[in-house]
Amino acid sequence: MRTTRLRILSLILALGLFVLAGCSAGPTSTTAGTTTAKPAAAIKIGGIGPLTGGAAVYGSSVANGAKIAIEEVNALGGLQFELKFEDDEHDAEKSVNAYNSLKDWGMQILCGTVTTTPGIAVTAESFKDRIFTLTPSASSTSVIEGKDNVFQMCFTDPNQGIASAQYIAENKLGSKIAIIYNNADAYSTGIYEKFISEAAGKNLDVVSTTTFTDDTANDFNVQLTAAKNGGADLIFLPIYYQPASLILTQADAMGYEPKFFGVDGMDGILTMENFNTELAEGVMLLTPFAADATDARTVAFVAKYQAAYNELPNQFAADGYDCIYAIYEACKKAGVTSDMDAAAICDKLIEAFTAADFSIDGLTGENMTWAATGEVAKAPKGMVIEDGVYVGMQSGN
Amino acid sequence: MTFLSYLVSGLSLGSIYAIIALGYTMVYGIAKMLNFAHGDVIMIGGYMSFVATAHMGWPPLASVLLAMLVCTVLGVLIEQLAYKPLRTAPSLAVLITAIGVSYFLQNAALLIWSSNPKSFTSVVLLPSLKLFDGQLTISSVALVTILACVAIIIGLTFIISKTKIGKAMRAVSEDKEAAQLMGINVNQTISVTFAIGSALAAIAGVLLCSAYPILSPTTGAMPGIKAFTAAVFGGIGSIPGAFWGGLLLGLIEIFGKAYISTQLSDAIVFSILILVLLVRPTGLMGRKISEKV
Amino acid sequence: MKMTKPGQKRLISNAITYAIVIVAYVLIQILDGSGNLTSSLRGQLVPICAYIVMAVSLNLTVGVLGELSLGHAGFMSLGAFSGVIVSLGLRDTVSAGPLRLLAALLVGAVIAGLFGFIVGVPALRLRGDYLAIVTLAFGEIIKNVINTLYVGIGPDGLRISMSDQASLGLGESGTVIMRGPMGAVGVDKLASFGAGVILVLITLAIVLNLVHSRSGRAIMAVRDNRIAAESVGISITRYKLTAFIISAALAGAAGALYALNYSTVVARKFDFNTSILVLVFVVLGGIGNIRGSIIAAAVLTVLPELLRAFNDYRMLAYAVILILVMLTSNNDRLKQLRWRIRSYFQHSSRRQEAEHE
Amino acid sequence: MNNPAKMVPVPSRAIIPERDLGVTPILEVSHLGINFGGLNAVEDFNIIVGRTEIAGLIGPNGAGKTTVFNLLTKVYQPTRGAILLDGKDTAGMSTMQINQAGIARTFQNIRLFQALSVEDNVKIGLHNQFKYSTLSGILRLPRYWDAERKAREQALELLSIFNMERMASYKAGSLPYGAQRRLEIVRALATRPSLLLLDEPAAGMNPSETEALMANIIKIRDMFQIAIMLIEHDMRLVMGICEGIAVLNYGKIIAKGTPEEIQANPAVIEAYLGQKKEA
Repeated sequence: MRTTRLRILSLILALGLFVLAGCSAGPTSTTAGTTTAKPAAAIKIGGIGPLTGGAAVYGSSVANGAKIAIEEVNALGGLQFELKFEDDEHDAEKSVNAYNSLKDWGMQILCGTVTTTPGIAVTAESFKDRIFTLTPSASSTSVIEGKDNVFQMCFTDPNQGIASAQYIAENKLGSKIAIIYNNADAYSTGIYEKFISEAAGKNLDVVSTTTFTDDTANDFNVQLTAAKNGGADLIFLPIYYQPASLILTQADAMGYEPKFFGVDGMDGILTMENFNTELAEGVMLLTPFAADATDARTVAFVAKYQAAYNELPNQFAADGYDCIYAIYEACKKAGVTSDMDAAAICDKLIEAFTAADFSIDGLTGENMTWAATGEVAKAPKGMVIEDGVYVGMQSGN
Repeated sequence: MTFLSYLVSGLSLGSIYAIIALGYTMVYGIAKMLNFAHGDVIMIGGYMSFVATAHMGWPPLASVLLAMLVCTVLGVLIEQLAYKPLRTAPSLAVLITAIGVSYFLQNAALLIWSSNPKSFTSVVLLPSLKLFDGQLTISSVALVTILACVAIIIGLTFIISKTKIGKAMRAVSEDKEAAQLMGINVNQTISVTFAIGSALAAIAGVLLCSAYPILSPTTGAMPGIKAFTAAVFGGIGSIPGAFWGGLLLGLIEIFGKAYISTQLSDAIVFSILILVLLVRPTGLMGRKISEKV
Repeated sequence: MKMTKPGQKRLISNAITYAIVIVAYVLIQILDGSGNLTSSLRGQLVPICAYIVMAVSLNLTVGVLGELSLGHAGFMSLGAFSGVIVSLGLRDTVSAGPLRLLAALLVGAVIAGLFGFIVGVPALRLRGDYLAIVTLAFGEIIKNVINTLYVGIGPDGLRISMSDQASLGLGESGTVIMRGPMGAVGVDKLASFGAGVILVLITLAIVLNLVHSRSGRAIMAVRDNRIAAESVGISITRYKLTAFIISAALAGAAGALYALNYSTVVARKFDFNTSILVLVFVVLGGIGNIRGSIIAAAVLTVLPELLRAFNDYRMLAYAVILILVMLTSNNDRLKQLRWRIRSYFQHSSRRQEAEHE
Repeated sequence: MNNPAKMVPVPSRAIIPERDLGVTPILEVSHLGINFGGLNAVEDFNIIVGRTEIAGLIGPNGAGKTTVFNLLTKVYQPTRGAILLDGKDTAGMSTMQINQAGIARTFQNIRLFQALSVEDNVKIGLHNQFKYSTLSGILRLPRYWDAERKAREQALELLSIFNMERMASYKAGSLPYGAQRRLEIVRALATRPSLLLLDEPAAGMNPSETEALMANIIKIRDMFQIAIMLIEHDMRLVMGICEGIAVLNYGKIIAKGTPEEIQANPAVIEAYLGQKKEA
């Protein structure tokens, strides 16, 4: 019995190797969905993010956004790109595996990873291998720290924390503040830590700090009651929109109506299928992207995205889209061609990204520029939800 | 007042755990297997109800019935295809198969409904109950959940103790071979158990998503593990055990968060679980296993 | 007809197990040397070694001791984080990488072994699924607690906090090692395939030698018949604990090896799913079958990577394969068929043997 | 059975073989009792067993014979009474300590280590005879080799009592029923007991196997100079080899004596006949 099982396992292995060999033997590995292939002389861009598991929504969004950008760029007829997007299940090990398998494929530029922890692991490799890396949404500073070839499209977590505290203080949005964050999530904790230290300096009165984890993200009665009993008139939610939607629902059921202030992870709440947007009425957030913005670029992107995927894009999709354009512009500027090797492209792109005159206008910001550290400079937009749509907030400064 | 509000939250969360745990414990009692795919059947139930209300415009109650129907069929199908061929295999082999089924359901849901979370419309449309001049607000979903749980446990107890199929289930759970000799159709009894368990999973799914209205392919995973914990806590195989285990787990979780720490809430829940098991090694209501020497 | 002594048979069987590992190592070195090794496979070598150690050590609990554990990843986590702390703590004093790796593995094993003892104590009172749930609970507690831990090294030694990074009070000179949910960042990649293979071989030696020794027999006696074991003067307590501690310590070493292969490690990695993954290795490889654990761990770690060609259907395919393997390998009719074929071939030799009796 | 031992009376209305006089009896049990939820499974059980005696414990089904064995080996902790082993009180000891103190047993429903080889089963019995630490085992220190070699020799020697050394490499679970019973005896002997308890050693054996078993039980007693106490329904075996016999019914001793005395005892006959009627 045991031996048979082992025999079956070996058979699977052999079959798998056969399939793999068959695929890589083909002229271009145009294997369905996640590969957007173009005829020869395309620059190979690898993408990594979670496509399965609990964080799949972020990876899929980035992949979808990036694919739209690739099609647009290729249609321009100039530089040609080929994108292969691999799943990492939001796990560092799988992410490095995905990275290596992309290397085998011949990746020249990396657009990834989508999430932070895998990002830290993968950028350590891409730094060593000299493959230029632009991450759409891995927002921790550890992703870029000490790696000259790694750049971010999103704000760093500390920046968001500081900006949120400043914004709340300067606009006098609340006097007593409660915070609910995810203490099992790097993104959420990262923002929280900076927020709380900045809040102290700004004399914001934090009356309650409570947490949850992905495993306990169901009942928020305790957290909301703590905020309510502390007399909080504003709840800061440095979390993603899924738990936020639960918090809004439960606060509503409790009859508790403080102001809610979110960060970019909150984006997506309005477009969540079947969500009662009335619950989000008055919610404020700092986000670089709004799916119902009326500028031509956003409108066009949203239309294409909806047509292709039958869903409204969120911030992650926009990040993925912008990443491809940023890479495209930088390649054009630096004169990158598909016959260069990854290391050469890397040097050229670093130079292009950090050049003083390099700036990108994208879905997630106008005039985005990059510091040598890899950090992006763009202005967060303060938004407030009114009648189910984002409205730009009047900034105090 | 806050205490009462926590109590209601705890009971409501606990009731959901209890309903899921009942499914675990019934299947365990009869088939002696841990059906780790149970949590994912819950998720499928949630999606069915969601599709019926949000996409097809069905009334909430009809959507619950649809969810129950689909889950029942699914449960029996899983049992027939994946578990029945392993009736004589070691229990760990069945456990691993159940895990395979769990992966399968999650990833199938991912392909069908995408990874984008859906916001679930509660099937309970009544307004919240306000007591003590509005100092205590009890959501109607919480009330319905608690009532449903009580109704289910009463109904199940009735089925198990009074009906023919209930007697067959008890007989099979005691001794499969003897039951077979007494003319009980063991396979059919196991199928019925799976059907009931899966129908319960559908109800649990709808209630879970109504109380915490968000739905994604991994929705069932964590409640599944928690409910499994609750079932063992109460004494696996014992129906009142699953009920009390579920309720207590919900209460401990909420009170632990409220009065000890929100950061360490899982650590608290599981530490209490270990302590209780040290005092009662076969759970709250589990039968003592004594070996005949 | 001369009968092979059981000792000889065992020796051959063990030799094959070691040989598989060594041959695999040599083969991969040759492939690598000739430039035929894909990056994908090269990247997986160290985690494969770590998972093999995990599977073999879990097999000690599940197969040899006969207790179901659903929290083996918890020990891996303990080993991973204590290993990382040691390797970063020694960064300034010990320059040799292999030495730091060795220290990390040892400390990881000791810490995890200590917790193996702690988990082993309830195991003395609990059986079956009740013990399984305690191990599951243990894994979840470890995950939860490590997620709230902040550890740093200052000039005066290790500092630990459970609130945030700032409260470590490290100032300029200190380094933060663990940052709550962000886990450990900036880990040095000290692990190598060679080190991994050595750890696998050591693990094999420990487990195989243990199984074929007095203590191993006592552990198996406890598994097969607790009352009979007691009746021949075997201490159940002692041998259950021995098995738990050794199993946990090996998992700790595997965790340290794993963690030092990536620049970051988080507590979330070592959750229930990872425990289950390792359990799948053990069951598919055959409960109690050490060689099977090795092969299953290697194949099932590589399998999802091979399935990348299936794109969106990758994990679905993985699930289907898992179910099918379990169904076919446990199918009664297939088993009978196999048995008949085998007995047909062995018939003649059996008869000869019988005549000699 | 060839030359029946002369049995002499000792205090507490018991008898032991004359040759065992002058030394402390191996087992002295007084007022032993246990109740399970109000039911007195064994009550006021008294017995004395001589150092080299072969004693029998008989009685109808459900009389509490196996319970007595379980009490002696502390599988159950007695509610009342004292058990002196070699003159020393065994109160508070565990099953494991009882074995180390000198009592070994077999089981009515065979409890072998099914998945292990015959040799390993015996070696497990030798657990406390050839000791070395877990670490020496893992590191294969000289102590390991030395002890393992001795253990193997000893195991084969013990197996040879029943001519089973050829089966050393077989899986215990694959042995025929009779051989499994014999292996259990060998495993128990391996722990070097001074008192061996055999629970229905002849169950399931055919007459010729039983015959051989009888000879072997005597052989074992003579070889190791130990006391043997056995539970058995096969009266030919009991009457053939037991020197002193105690009869148990409803948890109480109803008769004690030599085989001849027991055979003539009306209470015993009634207990058995009564039981036959019920059946």
